[in-house]
Amino acid sequence: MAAAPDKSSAGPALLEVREVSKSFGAVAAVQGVSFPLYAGEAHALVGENGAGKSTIVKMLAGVHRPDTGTLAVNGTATEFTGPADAKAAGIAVIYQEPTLFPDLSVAENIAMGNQPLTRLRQIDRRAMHTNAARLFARLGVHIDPDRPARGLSIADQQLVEIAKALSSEARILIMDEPTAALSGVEVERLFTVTRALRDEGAAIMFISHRFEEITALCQRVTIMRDGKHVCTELVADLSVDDMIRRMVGRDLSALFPKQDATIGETVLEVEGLGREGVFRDISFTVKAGEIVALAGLVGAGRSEVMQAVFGVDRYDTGSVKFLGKRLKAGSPRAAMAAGMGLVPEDRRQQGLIMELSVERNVTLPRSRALAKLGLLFGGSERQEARSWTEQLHTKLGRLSDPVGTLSGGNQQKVVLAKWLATSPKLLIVDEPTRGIDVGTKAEVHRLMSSLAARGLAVVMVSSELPEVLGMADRIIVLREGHIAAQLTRDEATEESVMYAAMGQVAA
Amino acid sequence: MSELKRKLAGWDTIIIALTVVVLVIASLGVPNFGTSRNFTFLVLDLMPILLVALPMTFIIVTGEIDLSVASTLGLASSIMGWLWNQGLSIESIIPICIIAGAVLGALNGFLVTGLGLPSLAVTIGTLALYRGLALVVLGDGAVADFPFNYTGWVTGTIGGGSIPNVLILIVALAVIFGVVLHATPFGRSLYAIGANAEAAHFSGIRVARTKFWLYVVSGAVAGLVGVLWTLRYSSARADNGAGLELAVVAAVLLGGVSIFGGKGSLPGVLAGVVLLAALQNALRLQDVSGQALNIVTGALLVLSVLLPNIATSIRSTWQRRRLRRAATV
Amino acid sequence: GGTTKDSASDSGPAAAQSGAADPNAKLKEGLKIAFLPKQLNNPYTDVEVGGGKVAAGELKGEYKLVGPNDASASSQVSYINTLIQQQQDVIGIAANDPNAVCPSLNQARQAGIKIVAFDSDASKDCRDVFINQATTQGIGESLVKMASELAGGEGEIAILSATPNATNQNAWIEVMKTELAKPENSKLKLVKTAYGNDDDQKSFQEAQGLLQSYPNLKVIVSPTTVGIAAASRYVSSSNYKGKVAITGLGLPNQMREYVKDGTVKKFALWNPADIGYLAAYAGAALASGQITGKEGEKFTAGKLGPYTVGAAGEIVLGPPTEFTAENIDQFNF
Amino acid sequence: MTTAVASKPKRPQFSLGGVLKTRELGIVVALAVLVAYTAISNPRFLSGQSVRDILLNTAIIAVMAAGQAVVVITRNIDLSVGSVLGLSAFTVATMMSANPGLPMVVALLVGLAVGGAAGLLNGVLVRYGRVPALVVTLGTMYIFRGLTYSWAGGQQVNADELPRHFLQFANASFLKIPWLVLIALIVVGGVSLVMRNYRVGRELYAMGSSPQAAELAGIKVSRNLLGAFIVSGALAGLAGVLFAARFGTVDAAAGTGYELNVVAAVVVGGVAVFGGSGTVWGAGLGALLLTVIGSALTVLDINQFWQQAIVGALIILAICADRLVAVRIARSLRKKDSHV
Ligand SMILES: Nc1ncnc2c1ncn2[C@@H]1O[C@H](COP(=O)(O)OP(=O)(O)OP(=O)(O)O)[C@@H](O)[C@H]1O
Ligand SMILES: Nc1ncnc2c1ncn2[C@@H]1O[C@H](COP(=O)(O)OP(=O)(O)OP(=O)(O)O)[C@@H](O)[C@H]1O
Ligand SMILES: [Mg+2]
Ligand SMILES: [Mg+2]
Repeated sequence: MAAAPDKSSAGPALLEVREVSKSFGAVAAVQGVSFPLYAGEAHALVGENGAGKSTIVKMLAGVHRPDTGTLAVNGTATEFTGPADAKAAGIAVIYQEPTLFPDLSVAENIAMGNQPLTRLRQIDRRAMHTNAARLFARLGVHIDPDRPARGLSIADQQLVEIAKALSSEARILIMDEPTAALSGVEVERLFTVTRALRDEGAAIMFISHRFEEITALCQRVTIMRDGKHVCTELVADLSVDDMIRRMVGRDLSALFPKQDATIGETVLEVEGLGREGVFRDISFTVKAGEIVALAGLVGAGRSEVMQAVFGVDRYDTGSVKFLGKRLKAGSPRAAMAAGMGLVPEDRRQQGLIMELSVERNVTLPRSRALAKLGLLFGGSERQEARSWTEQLHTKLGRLSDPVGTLSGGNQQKVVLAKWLATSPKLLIVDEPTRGIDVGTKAEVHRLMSSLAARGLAVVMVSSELPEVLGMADRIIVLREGHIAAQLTRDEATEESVMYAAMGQVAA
Repeated sequence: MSELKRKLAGWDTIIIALTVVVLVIASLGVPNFGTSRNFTFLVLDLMPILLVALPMTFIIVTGEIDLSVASTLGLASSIMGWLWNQGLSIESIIPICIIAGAVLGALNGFLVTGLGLPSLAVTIGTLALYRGLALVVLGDGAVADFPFNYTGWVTGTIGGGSIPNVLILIVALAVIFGVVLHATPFGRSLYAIGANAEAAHFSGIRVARTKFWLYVVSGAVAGLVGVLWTLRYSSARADNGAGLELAVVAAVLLGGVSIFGGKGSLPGVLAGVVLLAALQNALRLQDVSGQALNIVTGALLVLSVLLPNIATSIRSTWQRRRLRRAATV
Repeated sequence: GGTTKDSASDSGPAAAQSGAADPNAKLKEGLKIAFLPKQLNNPYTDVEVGGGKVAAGELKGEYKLVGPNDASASSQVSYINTLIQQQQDVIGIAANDPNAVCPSLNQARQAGIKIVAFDSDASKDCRDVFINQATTQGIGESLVKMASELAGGEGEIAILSATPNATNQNAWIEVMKTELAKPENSKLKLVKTAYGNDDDQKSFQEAQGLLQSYPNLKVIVSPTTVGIAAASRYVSSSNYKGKVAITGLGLPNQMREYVKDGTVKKFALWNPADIGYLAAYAGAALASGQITGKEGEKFTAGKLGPYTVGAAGEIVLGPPTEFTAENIDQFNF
Repeated sequence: MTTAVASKPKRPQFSLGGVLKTRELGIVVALAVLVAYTAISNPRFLSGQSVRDILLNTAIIAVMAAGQAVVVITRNIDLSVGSVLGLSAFTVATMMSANPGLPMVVALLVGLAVGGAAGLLNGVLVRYGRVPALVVTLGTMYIFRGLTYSWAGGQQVNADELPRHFLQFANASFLKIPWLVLIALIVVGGVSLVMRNYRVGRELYAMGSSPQAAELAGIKVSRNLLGAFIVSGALAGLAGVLFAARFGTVDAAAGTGYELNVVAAVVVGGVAVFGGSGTVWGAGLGALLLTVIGSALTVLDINQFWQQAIVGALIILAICADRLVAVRIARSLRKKDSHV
């Protein structure tokens, strides 16, 4: 880990946040926060879900205007009227949620805004293609620059976003949870590139809920709680526990509190499942009270498998048995009726309906059960929603607010609430703790294991090895769409899983 | 701002209020507007738009659209005339026409959900197709000799009083559609589909099937309206109801339904229809020319969305000002 | 069982005929006379109702003009309803559909309003009289006569009509067919009847279609002012000019150019202004009880002189005028 | 309309260039077949006069389709084009009949200006009023038409009131190509080029593909959107002038109902109504196809009553064909992926 060259802090701040505040209606998202971004330094911004990190990012990007306070670029106070201004000021941003143009090619997505031009001021397609290819090579990813962005997995989308940010050769690079969707390997590649940029004198702002990443990349950290600035310190001076304590405001119980559950009868039997071009002969079983993890590199097809099992996606061969009965293919409704639930990996597109209120989202799969004589009366839905959001300590204004106004992590909690409300026998969770802060993460893990203890069967798709190793009774490793290994809790180690996932010894 | 206040700020509420105001002013200010006979005329004039608007609201809430309704109406009318000439009994013709409408709707539904074609494009196509078929069925002729006890019923009033017979039908259907949209799981699923079809799919909602049936219903209602139209004007023609589709869409949007789906309420739509019909009726009584009516319709349509937006943006800027001031002192 | 076409009792109760006519009754003043043409913003219509306005002035009555923008069947009904509300004395209507307007017209008559159909008739049992611009027979004949002259007695001719269900056009076309069936016209061949829907562009393209499909076409007969103007314009601008003759019913002002440049040799029309004028007087006569619409009743229509109600309440304006390069400049409408 | 991923064709821009071509190729083939069949049953269909007529009839719709395509690509729609055509046509016609001395250029410029102004109004309402385009343009469709009516009233500008050179413009030609057609070609070609090869064009695609992302990417969304609507309006205005020159007789009803034809042309031409994909010249081809269908049916002497039905059926077929191609592309993509 490259320790921070402390002189940098002496140098002038490339960008300085001064006493900024921002509120949305009643919610005070950010209140009087200040911190500097120094050249040649990576600066971490940490805080619980809803602490206000993304809001700050959006102010730096010119998306939101601060209600009060100012931003200073090279010491001079400036007002961003829109993202264009921020760009002009040399700020490149990777937003928490991917922002690609699905109909345009990947290369064009990357070049958008500063496409290479021929002398006739026409766009130089060849140059554009080669630029994209070069960036991907640098990040060591394999995406065809000429394919449209539509259909990319979240992970691939995230990688394109990164390439986009790098291409603009900005002096200030702001990354809002860029690693949330990535697995170890990509994260390492991202870090190498970022370090290079930093050493070339760029200022980096990095947001993540994974402390090992922060200690690995950043020299300075700013901690936020409930929209307020807690402190800005050198990472070297703080232990992870200090950080967590300051950001949560209390001591935390351990992560991954896996309690042993009595394994019951088989709930799910998947037989030789396959889908042309995505996955093939996938067979496994899940028993009541068991937590089975699906590990593997991004793009291994884990989400596709589980989506096919749940019926939102088709499969060409094989069968799915639930509690001994064969499940109708391609029918989420049948799966739900049988007692299955799926917390999808893509919150915005698949998990939630952003325009609808929190309560409507939570009770959507349950509306039939909640109806009396086929009719729904507001009360029943609201009570249901309240009880579940409170159980998960969701930070929200009103239950009737559009769920889109919640912070990333709180949105994730709403998705969990939505599916726990259906009291399923088998719960499939795809990246359940993606973009969730440590506090919530601990809660989610405790929740999962207590549910398992009560006899719920859980399938967990996760790219976070510690989580996989900590939570799972059994680990199924996918590689390029087929099962590379099935490991019991005792056999599983970082090495054994990575080995199976990559098909060679992990360096 | 409180639950209630936010509800009050909604478009549909504004439209409802506006409608009431217009009705009051008209019946006080416009001679002959308040009369019971005029009420009958008013109801008869708004009947087709209102009935077709009910399923159209559902469809637009799911983010789709059906521009073929008016042509379906015309085709149903032609079929009615043709069958009548074949000597079938009117009692059997009416259900046949409604079913025919349903079938036409099903074709739309299949093209949209089965083949996944954009509904705007598809229904522009069927708009031409169905109108053409209407001409094929009935040609340029018009069939007129429908039995008076039916034509009379449509134009007549309950016991010769001031309440038109068709009003019963209108109210009944409006109530049914309203309850389904606003107080049933099915209604909820429509909003979900309109706001984000993929997420709805992930929540176990049968997106395609739901949309398909909406088109079937839309077609059936259009067929029914085709029958009513034919009886009202005691004239079955291929060009009946031509151009009605845009009037209906206009009324639905005026009622505060979002063209992107996921937003809107049925009371708003009803208000929208009544508002347009009442305005036109009143202005006509005042000898305002048809062209002026066009302008009013268009202006209302735009303003109904524009004004609330302006209001909210003013409110928010004002709020930001206050915050800044608060910060400086 | 059920109600079928045959078992159906015929349409509603026709309004009670107001008592016997009193030929010497004085024409009332201050009558409210409303005109409801097929559609507004159509030059022909404007000339027509213009005549009505003049007459209303002479009669010291209140003249009113209302009407839809589109010539669709049902759009006239709401206007009739409005006129009933406004308690007019006379409604002059050119029906877009003889039946669609019937129920409302009968309501109007029950409310004591006199109905004068002009230009395009409403069905007989829902209007008092019909002002016929010329006998259907007369127009049909003169159309065929002109066509035959222009074709030199033999060859292919085609008709470019208005909407497929325009009452009067279809009636004329029927007569033309019977005329063409006669031996003296045996060499004339009617190859096609096209419909321009009284829409300028559609008529224009239909004319194109005719000329492409029928290379040996000699004459296009267009019994509608919109159609004849469009056809003439197309021919005058295409290389068919001089090869194909155009005739039919047209407005001198619209046709003047094509008559001058030789595209059109001759065409016919009655004076539309007179139709409105006569309609207004007939309405006044009805409202004053001079006539009731029965055959044989007589009344005087101002400058046009005396008229007699014919069979089925028809009042015929008179024979149409033929326009040629010689006389066209004497007319301005 | 909904952006339901399920019903959204997965389709590349200019990558897989071959496949992209096939999308418009479909229309070209359809055209060829139709023309061939018609010509066989009636050779005069290919006679100079006839071809000339078809091209002349296409010109007006094609010009409007080009503008419409730009707007649709930005995930908007402009239903007011028919009324704008009417307004501009009547304005120009009255102007020319009032002072016959004016050169053609002035007429064209006035038409463009009138249309541009109308488009600007639409754009402002959509962008700054945050009113959905369909609502705005449905409203202005009524408004502009109403204005024209109340201004024109009954009066109608007849061919004999218009100056020769103005009417000549419709038929007169420049190296054998009628001006009308030439203008249409220039418009469609020019707009296509801008949309395909210039930044602003790609930005319009981006805006249609994901409005939110476009904002975040710092694209000058307001400027571009206003631009798109102004182009659509101005071209409708231009079409108005061409209309007046071609048909000589202009009344307040000119261009009524055109909006649906134009949208149909654009859709048949393979521009997705969800925005973000499709090409302008595709839309131009769509316009041509629809006109050819129209005149072919008249030439083939198909029963008057069947014609409209057939047009409708063909529109639907065209859309289905487009969809098929799209699906094929999506498949080929999936394959590519799986072997990463
Ligand atoms: N557009 C908006 N409208 C209303 N409230 C908002 C909006 N954006 C954010 N908020 C609120 O502001 C607060 C901070 O949100 P923000 O996204 O900045 O949190 P965060 O630190 O990024 O959380 P996470 O780690 O989950 O991303 C949250 O309470 C959220 O509900
Ligand atoms: N919507 C989609 N359309 C086309 N291909 C897709 C889509 N989603 C994923 N893929 C492809 O399917 C394969 C597996 O997808 P995905 O990346 O979701 O697998 P995964 O193991 O779930 O990875 P992760 O869950 O970490 O994102 C990848 O090749 C990806 O490119
Ligand atoms: Mg965030
Ligand atoms: Mg996944």
